[in-house]
Parts: sequence; structure tokens; C-alpha cells
Amino acid sequence: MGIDVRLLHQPFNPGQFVGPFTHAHPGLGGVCTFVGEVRGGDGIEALELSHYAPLTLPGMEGLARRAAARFDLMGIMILHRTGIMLPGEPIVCVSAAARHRRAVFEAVDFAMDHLKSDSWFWKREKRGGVWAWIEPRAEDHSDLTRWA
Amino acid sequence: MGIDVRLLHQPFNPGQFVGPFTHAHPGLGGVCTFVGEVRGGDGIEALELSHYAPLTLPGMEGLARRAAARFDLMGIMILHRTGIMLPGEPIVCVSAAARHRRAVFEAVDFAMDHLKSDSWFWKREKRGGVWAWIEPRAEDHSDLTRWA
Amino acid sequence: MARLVFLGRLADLAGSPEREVAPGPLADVLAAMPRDLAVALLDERVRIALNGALVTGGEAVVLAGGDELAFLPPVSGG
Amino acid sequence: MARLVFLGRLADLAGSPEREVAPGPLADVLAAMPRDLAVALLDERVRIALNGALVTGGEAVVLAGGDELAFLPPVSGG
Repeated sequence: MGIDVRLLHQPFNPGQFVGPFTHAHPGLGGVCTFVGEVRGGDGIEALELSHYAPLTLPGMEGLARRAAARFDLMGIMILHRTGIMLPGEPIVCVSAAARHRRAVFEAVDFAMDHLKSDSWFWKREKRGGVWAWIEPRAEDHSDLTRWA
Repeated sequence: MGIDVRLLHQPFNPGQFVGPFTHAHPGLGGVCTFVGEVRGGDGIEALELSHYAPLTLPGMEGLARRAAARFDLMGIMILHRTGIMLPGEPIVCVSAAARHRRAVFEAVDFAMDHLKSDSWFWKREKRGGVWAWIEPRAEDHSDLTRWA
Repeated sequence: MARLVFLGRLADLAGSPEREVAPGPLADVLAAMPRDLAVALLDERVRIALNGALVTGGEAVVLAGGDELAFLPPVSGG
Repeated sequence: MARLVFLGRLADLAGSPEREVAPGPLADVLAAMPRDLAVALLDERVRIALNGALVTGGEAVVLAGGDELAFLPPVSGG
């Protein structure tokens, strides 16, 4: 089982990580990858994600291990940006590899639901030159009940 | 709405298609990509997919349009190999882009279930130097009832 | 001439993926073939496409010059 | 000295993401702060981590030299 979890502090190209991740798991049947980007529109000029290193990375590693065990994966990769990002930049990239395809869809969906609602990140958005903190969304919490 | 559907007759690198597909949809929130590869193990030496051009490509295009409409996508890409493939080579790559992540997971899952069971491909496997045709699997058909 | 196209295992059975035949009723074309191939082509699970369009009751097709008739066994999927 | 770390909106309220303080009971440290900041830090939704481990009943913490105490408001997620 390969677990690869990273916090990235600079813009990244998901393909540069997904290719090697895929090749690291010979014998796989399928790989599912989700890439989330900073959405444009709504006047958003920038997004900033802060983290607390002693908790954020161990939290992501624990999530990766839970997903790997629950969905019988060959490997899982979770990459997450921190810092200031512009619309169109990738924020998050999750890839799962397994012999069968149902497992990889579910594992990535599971990891994204937990990353979005249950990980140690604080987010603020800049609109019209003004930064504002983002509150947790009720929708994120209801997403988690899908996996209870 | 961008629909990009191709039959590929040579080995391909999914990343070379997914990058441009992603960049073609500014404003997206997320991209989900599934890549299926020829599974190794079980003594498989090669896999051959035949198609019937007048039906296979139009069938894939119809599937892409149905998925795009059903899941409110910004874009969908379906790439499918034909010909002889070796273990580890990509067979299929499906990417969907949308403003929200739930839609992209469901669209790619939907497209894969239909490609696996309801598309105009005939498949045979080579083991110990002998080719054998693959019959439709009951599991593929039960997958389709998820979307009925 | 018209052309028959055999997909999947039917190509093995026919010995090649396609075959040129004289135009005329499909029944006559099949009658001139080995019996095991004709039986396989008329299997109820084999679908038939005439010039790229699926047809039902394919046995009644009359092939014209330049027609392409494809025999499609159950797909094994992508 | 000990260090306090303020995450999210608490960093704005505190005027900086971290602050050096003299060791001692957290209650004393908070008592020396502006009242609105102290109230925000003790909000029941704010979690507290001492040297990277979440603690409950953080108000009773006594800071030793070199300790890092982080105040974690509700996360907004990834």
C-alpha cells in the first residue's frame, strides 16, 4: 500500500504527480483522480488557506490511511495547497489506485468529503481588495453523513 | 459545453489529454478523471479490443452528451483505446469538469458503467499464447441499474 | 458487390473480419455459407447493422451493391 | 518564553499569527490580553492544541518555557 500525502506551498501541476503515482502501482485496474481548483466568478480575486502544521499533515495522513483500508486500495495520494491561490489554480488533488474501479471512485469521493469538512484548514477569500474568512458550510457536514 | 470523444489506436498518456481538457474549462470547480488500465496478473499477456466504427464512436458521443446533460457538466472527455494492448497500458480515460464536485464524480462513474457494459466493443484476452473472447459479465449489467 | 462485416468471435468463425458477397437477399447469401457460420450469424443475440444503422428483422434484408452489413455479437464492453 | 499560535480569524483579532508570552497559567496570560481577544480565544467552538496535541479544558493549562499553545477556530475545510 502506497500512501503519499503532501502539503504544497507553491502552485502545482497535478499531472506531474498523478503520472508517477500511477506508475508506482503496477497491476492496478483503475485510477480515479479529483482535482479541485479555485473557482472563478463571484468576484473572487484570491483564496488563502492557512494550516497548522502539527495537526494538518498528520490529519491528512490519517485520512489517507482510513481510505486505503476502507476501500482496499493499492495506493492513495493526497496533495493540498496552502497559502494564497488565484482562480484557476489547483487547491487539491486526490488519486486512488486499485484493482477495481468502484473502489477508486468511492475512495476519492470519501477523501474529498472529509478534506472539505474535517481537515485543519482555514480559508479566506479576497473580493474587491477585502479579505473575508469563510465559515464552515452546513453542506460539508451533511456530506460526511454519507460515510457514517 | 465541451465534448471530446476519441477512439485511439495507439498507446496514449492520459495526462497529455487531461491537462488541455482541464485548461479548456476556466471557471471550473473540479475535474474528476478515471483511467482504466489493462490489469496484469492472472497470466494475461495481452488484450485486444475491436470496435465497429459506424456504431462505436457515435455511441460514445451519445453517452457523453447524456452524461453532460444529466450532471450539468462544463465538459466531458472520453478516450478509448482499440487494438492490442499490454498489461499496464491505459484502455480508457474519462474526465468530467463542472463547477461542483459531486457532479463530476457521478458523471465519470455513470460514463464508466455505460462504457463497460453498453458500448460497441468486443474484447479478447491472450493467455499462454492463446486468444479467448470475453463474454459480457452479469456484474456490468447490474452496474447499469444504478442509473435507471 | 456488398460487404459483410463480422465482429468479435464471429470474425474467428468466418475466418476473416469481412467478406465481399454478391448483392441479393441475405437469405441467399447465408444459404451459400457454411451452416455453422450461418446459424451463428442468425443467433437471436446477434444484432445487425445495415450501413451503420441497427436494423431489426435483418434476415429480410436485400443487399444492394455497396451495402455494408455488420453482424454484432453481444458486446464485452470497454 | 512560551508561544501562542492563532489560526484563522483569531490571527486577525490578535493582530498577528503568533505571540511570545511569559510561562505560567493560561488564565494569567489571557487576563493580560485585550478582553475581546480573550473572550474569542475561550469561545467554546475554539479548540486548543498544546505542543501539537488537542487538549480539553485548555483554560487550566499552565504554560512551561518552550510550550506552543494553538487556538483553532472552526475549520473552513480544504
